[in-house]
Amino acid sequence: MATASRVLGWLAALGLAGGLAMGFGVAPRETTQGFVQRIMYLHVPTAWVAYLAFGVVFVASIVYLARRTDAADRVAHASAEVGVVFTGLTIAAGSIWGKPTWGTWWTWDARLTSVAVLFVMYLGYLLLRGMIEEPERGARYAAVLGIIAALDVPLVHFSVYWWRTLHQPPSVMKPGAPTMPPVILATLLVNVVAFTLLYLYFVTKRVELLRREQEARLA
Amino acid sequence: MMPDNWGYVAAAYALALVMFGGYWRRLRTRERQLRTPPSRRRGR
Amino acid sequence: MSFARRAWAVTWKDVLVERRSKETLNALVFFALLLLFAFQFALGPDRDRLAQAMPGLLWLGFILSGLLGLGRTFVTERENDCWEALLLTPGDKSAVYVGKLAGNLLLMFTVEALLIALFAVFFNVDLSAALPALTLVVALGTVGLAAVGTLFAAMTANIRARELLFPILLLPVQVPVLLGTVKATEAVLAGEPLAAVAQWLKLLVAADLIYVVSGLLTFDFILEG
Amino acid sequence: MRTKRTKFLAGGVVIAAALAYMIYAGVTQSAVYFVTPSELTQAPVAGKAYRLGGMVVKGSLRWEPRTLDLAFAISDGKATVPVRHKGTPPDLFGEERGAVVEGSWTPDGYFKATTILAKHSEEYKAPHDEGQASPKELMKTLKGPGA
Repeated sequence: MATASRVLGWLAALGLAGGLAMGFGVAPRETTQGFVQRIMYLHVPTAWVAYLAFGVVFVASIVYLARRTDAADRVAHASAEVGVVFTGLTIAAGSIWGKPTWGTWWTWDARLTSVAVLFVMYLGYLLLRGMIEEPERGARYAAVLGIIAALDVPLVHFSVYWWRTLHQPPSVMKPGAPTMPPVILATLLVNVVAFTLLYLYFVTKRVELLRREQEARLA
Repeated sequence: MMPDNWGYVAAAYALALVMFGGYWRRLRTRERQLRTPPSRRRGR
Repeated sequence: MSFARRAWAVTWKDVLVERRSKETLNALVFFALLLLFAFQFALGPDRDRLAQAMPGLLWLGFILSGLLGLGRTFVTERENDCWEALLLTPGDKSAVYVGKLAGNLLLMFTVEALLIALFAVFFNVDLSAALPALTLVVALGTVGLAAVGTLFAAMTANIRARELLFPILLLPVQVPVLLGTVKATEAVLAGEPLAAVAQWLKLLVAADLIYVVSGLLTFDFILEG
Repeated sequence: MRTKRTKFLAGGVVIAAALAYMIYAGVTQSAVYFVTPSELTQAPVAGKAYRLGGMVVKGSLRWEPRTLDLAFAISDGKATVPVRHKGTPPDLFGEERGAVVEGSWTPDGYFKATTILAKHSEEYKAPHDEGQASPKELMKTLKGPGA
């Protein structure tokens, strides 16, 4: 586990370096938005990882309740924590992107709101974990909350989407061809892979730490 | 056409560096704490 | 005993306790009155502004009293050391969930009916035309709120910072229900037909279904020990 | 054990069905986030808060940097609404671009905006691509359901 984590770390570093080089060196200056569009290479991958992380929490929570393996609980815990970091960055970077392009730091737009709700939900998840002393009960309750929260995500998404929207529709994850030139798309994909590796690195490292913490507690 | 606004881009990437770096350092500190013998950890 | 009988036993026990002490209901009614005062003071006598803010205020009242009421779901069991008795309930624990949920719905509907009546009287609005549609919208929203609320109340019952953690966990999860029900209430109070808010009703029905079923499935894990 | 399994299977199916229905309804529903100029001009209510969305008409944009007075017209191809605002517009805001303004209709016959939000399309273009997104495409973005 520890060596796997180290390998993932170096791969992530390599990928991030490549992503940065492509984002600032290879990808062209976008015509409408100009230089500031390069925030996209940070914002979109972190948003993807945020959803991925909470998907992992959902699956690991179900596995924990079905099999009661500590490993599944550790994965859920680690993934939620790393997911909160990525979600926070998604919101912050999106806000910084929004100021020059939309003219406002924050607007109660659909996707901004839904990611913010996601962020608060999983902060609550971590808070709950922190407040229960007995590890087994904490794991059980957190798993239930992780499942409910994940089932809630589509509901949150559509409810705020109907409420109001300003965010441009997705460019990549939609039926039909992506609405961007291949260079920009390739840069984006490299960054998505790099940030996913970074997520995996953080999670494996955190899982390892949680395992050792548990061992220390039992010793 | 839009001005370059490179300051915003720099701010976003700097923030990413701070957040990921901060989280990484937190993990490292915890790791080191766990490596010290349990007797010394009590006083933490 | 059948599932329904066991669920009914839990509800009936709570109703009896409440009828004898009237603890929760009295407090909630008093709280609702105070809320009315607060809204009146905050918004002043401007009728138009009140009418515009009414759906939001109404739901603010429901949520705040709901948070108070729902959070107390398992307090009697905690305080009287009956938590273990709940744990010892034979068979499927989801019967306890259904029983508690029914009791909570009863309590919330009572408080809500009272709040709507008080609003109509004190703010001098005629609600009779909108009442059937309003009832449906409020009921759908309340089921969603109570379904998750009952589950989370059990989850936070044994935690020291219960009063703090309960709303923190409940409110973000309830965002879809709150958005849907407030928007639908707004339209219904403005005299629009239910068809105009069909999409919100669909959302509420789907959300209620998901919450109740996931509550049924996961409650066992919370009442394990 | 067996009944437990059936319980979880049945519950899972119900939840999955509800979610699938939700997503289906969400994707097919084209909700309205703002009124269009033609909708507004049909029955404008003075003083009511609106969100108005459309294209900024070519040649209509006037900005006085000293007084921060901004005036332009928003159109959806059928009707045009004059808009006035006080403040600096966002960088992405410009003629023949999409914009959403929040504000209210005044009895004097113009839309008084409190906030201007530039709406950009999901098209990203490299410099060598020909031209801008056509106004038609932008209107599509403004109206499109997406999801």
